[in-house]
Amino acid sequence: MTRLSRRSFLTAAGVSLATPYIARAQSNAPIKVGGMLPMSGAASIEGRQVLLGLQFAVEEINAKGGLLDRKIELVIEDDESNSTKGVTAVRRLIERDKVPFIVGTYASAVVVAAVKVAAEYKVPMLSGGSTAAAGTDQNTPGDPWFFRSWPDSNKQGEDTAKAIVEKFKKTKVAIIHDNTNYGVTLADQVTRVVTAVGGVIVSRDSFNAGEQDFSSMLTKVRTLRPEAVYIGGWAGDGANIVRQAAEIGLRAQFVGSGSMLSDDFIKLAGPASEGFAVATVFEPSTPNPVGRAFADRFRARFNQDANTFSSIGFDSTSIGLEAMRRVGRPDGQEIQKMIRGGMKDFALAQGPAGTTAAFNEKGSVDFPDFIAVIKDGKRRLEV
Amino acid sequence: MNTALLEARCLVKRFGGVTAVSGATLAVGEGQILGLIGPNGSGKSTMVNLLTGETVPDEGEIVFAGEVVTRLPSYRRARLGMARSFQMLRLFGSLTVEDNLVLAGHIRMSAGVIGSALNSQSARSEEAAARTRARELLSWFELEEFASRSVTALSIGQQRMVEIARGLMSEPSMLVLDEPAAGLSPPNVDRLILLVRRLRDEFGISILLVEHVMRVVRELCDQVVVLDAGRKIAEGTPEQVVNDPLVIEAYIGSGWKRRAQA
Amino acid sequence: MLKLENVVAGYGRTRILNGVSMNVPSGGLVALLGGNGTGKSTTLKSIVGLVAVQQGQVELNGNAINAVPAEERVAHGLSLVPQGKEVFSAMSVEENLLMGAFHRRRDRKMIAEDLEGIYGRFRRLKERRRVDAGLLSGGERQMLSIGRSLMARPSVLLLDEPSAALAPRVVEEIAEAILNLRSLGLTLLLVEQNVGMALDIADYIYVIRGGRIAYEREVGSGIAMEELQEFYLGAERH
Amino acid sequence: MDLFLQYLVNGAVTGSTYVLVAVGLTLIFGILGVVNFAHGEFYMIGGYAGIFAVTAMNLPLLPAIVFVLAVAACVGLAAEAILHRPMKDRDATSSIVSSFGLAVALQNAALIVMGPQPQRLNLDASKMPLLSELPTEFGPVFLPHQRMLIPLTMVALIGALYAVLRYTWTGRSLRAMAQHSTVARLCGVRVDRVAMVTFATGAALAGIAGMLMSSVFLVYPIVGNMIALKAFTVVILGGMGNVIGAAVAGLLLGVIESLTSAYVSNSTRDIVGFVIVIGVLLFLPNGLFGKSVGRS
Amino acid sequence: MKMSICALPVIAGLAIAPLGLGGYELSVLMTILFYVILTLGLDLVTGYCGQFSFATGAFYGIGAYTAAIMSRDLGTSIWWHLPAGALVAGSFGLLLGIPALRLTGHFLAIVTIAFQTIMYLAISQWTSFTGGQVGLHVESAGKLAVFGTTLFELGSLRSYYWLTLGVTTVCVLAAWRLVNSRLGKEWVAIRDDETLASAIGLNTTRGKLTAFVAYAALAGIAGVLTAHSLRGVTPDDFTIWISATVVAMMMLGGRGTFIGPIIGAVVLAIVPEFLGRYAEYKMLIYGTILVIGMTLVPEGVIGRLRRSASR
Repeated sequence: MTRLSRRSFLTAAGVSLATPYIARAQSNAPIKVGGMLPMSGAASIEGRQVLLGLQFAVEEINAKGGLLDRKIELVIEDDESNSTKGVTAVRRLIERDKVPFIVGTYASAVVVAAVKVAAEYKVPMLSGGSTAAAGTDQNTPGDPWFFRSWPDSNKQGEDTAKAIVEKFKKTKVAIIHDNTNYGVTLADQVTRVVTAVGGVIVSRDSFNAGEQDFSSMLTKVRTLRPEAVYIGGWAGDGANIVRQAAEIGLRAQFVGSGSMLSDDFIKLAGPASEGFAVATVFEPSTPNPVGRAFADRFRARFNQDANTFSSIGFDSTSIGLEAMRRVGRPDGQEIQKMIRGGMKDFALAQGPAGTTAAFNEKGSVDFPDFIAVIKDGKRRLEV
Repeated sequence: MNTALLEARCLVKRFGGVTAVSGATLAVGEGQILGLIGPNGSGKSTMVNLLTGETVPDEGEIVFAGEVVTRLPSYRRARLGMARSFQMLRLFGSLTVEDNLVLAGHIRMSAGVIGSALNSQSARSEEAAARTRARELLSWFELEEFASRSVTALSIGQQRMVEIARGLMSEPSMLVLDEPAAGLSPPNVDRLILLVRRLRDEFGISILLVEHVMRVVRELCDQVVVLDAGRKIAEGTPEQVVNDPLVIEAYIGSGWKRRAQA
Repeated sequence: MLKLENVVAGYGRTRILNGVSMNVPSGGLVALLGGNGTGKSTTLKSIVGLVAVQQGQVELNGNAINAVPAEERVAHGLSLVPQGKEVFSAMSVEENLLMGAFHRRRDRKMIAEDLEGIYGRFRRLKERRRVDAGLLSGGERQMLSIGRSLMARPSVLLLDEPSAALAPRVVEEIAEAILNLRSLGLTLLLVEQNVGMALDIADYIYVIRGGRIAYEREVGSGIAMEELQEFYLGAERH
Repeated sequence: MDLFLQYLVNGAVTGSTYVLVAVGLTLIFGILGVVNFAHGEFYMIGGYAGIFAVTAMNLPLLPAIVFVLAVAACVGLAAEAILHRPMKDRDATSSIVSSFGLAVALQNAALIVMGPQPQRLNLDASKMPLLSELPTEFGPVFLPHQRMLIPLTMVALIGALYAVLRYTWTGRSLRAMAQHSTVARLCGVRVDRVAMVTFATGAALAGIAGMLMSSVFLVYPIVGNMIALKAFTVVILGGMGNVIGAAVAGLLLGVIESLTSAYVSNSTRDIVGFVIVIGVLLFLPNGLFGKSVGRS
Repeated sequence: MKMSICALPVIAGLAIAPLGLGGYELSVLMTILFYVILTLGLDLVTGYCGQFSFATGAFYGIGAYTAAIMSRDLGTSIWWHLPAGALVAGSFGLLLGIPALRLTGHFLAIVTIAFQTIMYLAISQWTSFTGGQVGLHVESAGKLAVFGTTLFELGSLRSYYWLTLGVTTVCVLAAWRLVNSRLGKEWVAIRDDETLASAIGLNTTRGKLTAFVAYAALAGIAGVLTAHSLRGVTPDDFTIWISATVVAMMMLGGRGTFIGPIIGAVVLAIVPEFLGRYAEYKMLIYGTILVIGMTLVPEGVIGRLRRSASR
């Protein structure tokens, strides 16, 4: 349907520049909601996992008979982690598909570009995985158009730093982070909190995402004898570092960023991942009953465990749909107002028991991250 | 010979361990046609490259039009009035005959490239003047009908003529012709001889002629310099050098009399 | 043995040979003479297949070989000693010689024998067998180049200006070596600018000019100096 | 001082990969004059082929290596048919654009087939016969078996390549072609056959490097980008077409990067090579070791 | 002349397009226009002057970041950014042109790839200056006012589209002028035969440098336009994939022709919109186009048509 109309547009534009007439949606036609995620390129692995959460939320609603007496139809656009593409995709979703809200996207840089456009059209966006503080920091306080139903990277860094010092009782910390904004903000936050509670940062090194050989950097870190090593960056690089550190005999408590939650990390790092700790908002074994129920239903439907990415996609979509139900019509502006203040009673799958969609004025939900530790090749939550 | 327009003194050029030119000296006077000949590998090509500025000599000095040009790049020498043709035909294959000529006229234009890009009045009139001159030269060479054709559509002989016409575009005081008769049919060689002579007579240009076809050398050159193994072994009128035993030996080897007359 | 019939050849649109006809009889030593740029080297290149023959025919032992690729002509018995004493300069003398036998590389025993044969013929190459060919003197290189061609066990050997840019004493040595090759029963085609040397050793000469054979004569049949001088220096015939 | 030695050894390990990739690249350039921008993809394909051989086919190490060699050599032959054969009579720039296109196509094909997630080859070197008996500590220097495998393989393969080039007919014909293609043809060497051997060899070396490195590091679709750029750096430093130069320059670049990472800052290690290469191209176009071998 | 007659209805059609089209369609059209500028620029340096460059993405990014950083630090508007972007990118073009004076073919290609990589690493790592991976925010383009009368608000998509169309038209005209001027002819001369160009007195140093500067400046302008259109910049929009895409566009259309690369840009920029869920094959298709194109039609589609027409 969407592809067909797109094609007819281009033909029309090429031949006569006539405006293609689009029939107004009839009252019993499905309500379209937007999803924008990286479906190709390097981030598509995460994008596809988030997508499962989106699809699951929509499926469940439709199974209950839909919303406002209409079915929900999910329209997905691929942003390729590219801002130009992302902006075009947002315009397409809003103009052609008239979506009242968009769940997306994963790359924070694309979020920053896309939200500006969405806000102009008065259509709110709910994060599809973007955790960097930059996404919510650009919101006008009190009137956010980008919502993230979990804490930003600053909070994640802070929680991780607290865990290092208070839970693991390590005070000599080495930091290794990639040069992405995500890695840098996490490193900054860990540095700030660790020093604030009396710890020492013995070294801070950065690397380019995708770099392969860390041996010399780790050799140098080893001589500083840190008690804990914090790694901020993507899962592949983190696994590489943890494994290479084990090879050269660098023994310490390794702690990583939330992105290293994936099972791929355990697979890539191998036995070296034992004892590795990471801050997280969701695990299938979560003590949060809402989250646990979601994990069970998800498992029954897809025959695989839900993970952080699917829970994020699920929560963002559920919030959008519930806000639309409460508003009573697919109106972006009204939905934004509802999400902003009217959802404080809506329970989330993420976070500790009792976490609700209580967005702060910047558009973020605050709750303490869990700390998960890898034992016997499985993540275990330690609350 | 009156004053020399081009003078090369004691040029030496080595490539790795091989000395291609060792201590060669020559002078081309105003309005003179000087022939440069020598057997294969005698250093003629290197000599031409040194004189036109494609390579820089290891030793020696080159003076052209009263300036020391030993280390000047070739485009600077072209601006001082030196134009050349190439042994292997060289033309801009993707341009028309006329554009090939007009390009060579660029160095005589005063409007800068910016003016040209902005299409200023002076640039336009200069461009028009260059096109007129190009057409004139082409008609001089009886090639005007080909002006807007691609150079690749021309025969070898015609391309040779375009090359020489291109040389004249920049109003040079000196023309270096590197084997202009190579690949030409005998009637075309006759035409070439006539043309080069007229060039000198009508334009008053000095010519350095590197040539294998001895007929061309004998008919055109006032003076001939013979190179062998990078050295000058003889200099004089064509008649003199052709009968010089050193030259004969360089060309056809020693001991030939013994067997041939036996 | 080797026969050219009206061969027309050149590079792209530039024609160098305008119909060359020659005959090199079996066991003969024929010299092809001519000034610069007359088409001598192109003739050799069209024989070995480095230049495509546009018209006419190159025949070896009565068979047309126009369509045989250059790489395979050596196996047909044609070997060229190229101009400029070309050797594989970063390979040892012995490796250079072995490369000559590349087309019959399975023939190990014969190759070893032939190698000794070459060393016997050119003593200096034996002394320097492990030296990189790039370090040889001009004369030694020329010998190596000839030796490499002999390793191919050719029936027709083509030599492109073997005397160029060599000292007169070395030229004599090379001339001697070429004469000795006749004892192997080889058919030889020698391209030369050095008329003296050619007349000293060849039985028959061709003179090429403007891509055509302009003169041919048996050596010893009274070749006049003036005739030859004209081809080289353009002296008018009186 | 002890640390310095460790850094040198670390550098030599990465440098060994650069050598394996760069030697093939320089061979292809030296002999055929083709600048192969798709060389990094041979490395990538070698990595995936290794994972396939070990994980899906359950092959032991040596057969797995043979499998990777075969796959990479086939890819090399295909690349020759695309990048060299149709371009023989054109100027060098055609193969530049074409190989650039091939690199883009292969990377994206891998992205679609293998997915973007990094993968690792589970190859436990400490359980290998012979290798496992070697010590891992050499005075102050520590070198785990997994890493030791890389320089050892490099030395073995480059040694084998050297022996082949030196003592076999095929090897001699390759060198002859690089030094003087016309004379080589006159000796009966076939250009098309040499081209196939060259591409297959170059690809096989890069493929093996990819396989070994994906047991130490990771393999992902665009992994070849950086490794190809490093290999180009090495080829230019060593002199285009110079095999020995590439071997020395490869180790050198590995060590320079290691020392940069240790003593300057880790994030500049990738830039340092490029800066050197631009400098070398501007001031020493024949590479650090003078004359370039084999271009005639 | 013929060219401008053909171009007029196209430009007129594009100018009235916003009256009938929505934001998405305009976004697509704008993307096409950006690629037209980029491809045309590359054609100047590679197609006309014969110097290979795989660094288009870098110059594109330099232009975009010039706009973003000026907007952040100086609070200037797009009217300042356009010339500044051209100037800054042009200066970097001059810098990259210097190696081109000594290197040709593959060496130059490698240097441009190294340059592209270094620029990308620098942009994505110099977080304090460039904002790192998340990039920078760019203020909306402002308004165009004459004598205090606001003609249009550039913040609106439609006005911005007109601005983009106007700037693109100016760029195309400038490029057309350049290739038909003395300088353009000198570029072709350098491409055909550099030795000969020098022998007839052309300053090939100046020729190559100007080609690089013109190329980089055009890419810089495209960068400024993109930055304002996205109202932000991020490093990942200026990767080597952009360079690859632009090379493919130029090669497909026909390097060294004027209209060819424009057509190549239009076609390859529109194709992904049709690919729908097959969009992930986009780069695979571009790569394959480069390989097949170089093998079968090395002179590009328009180049081939022109050649067979001239026969």
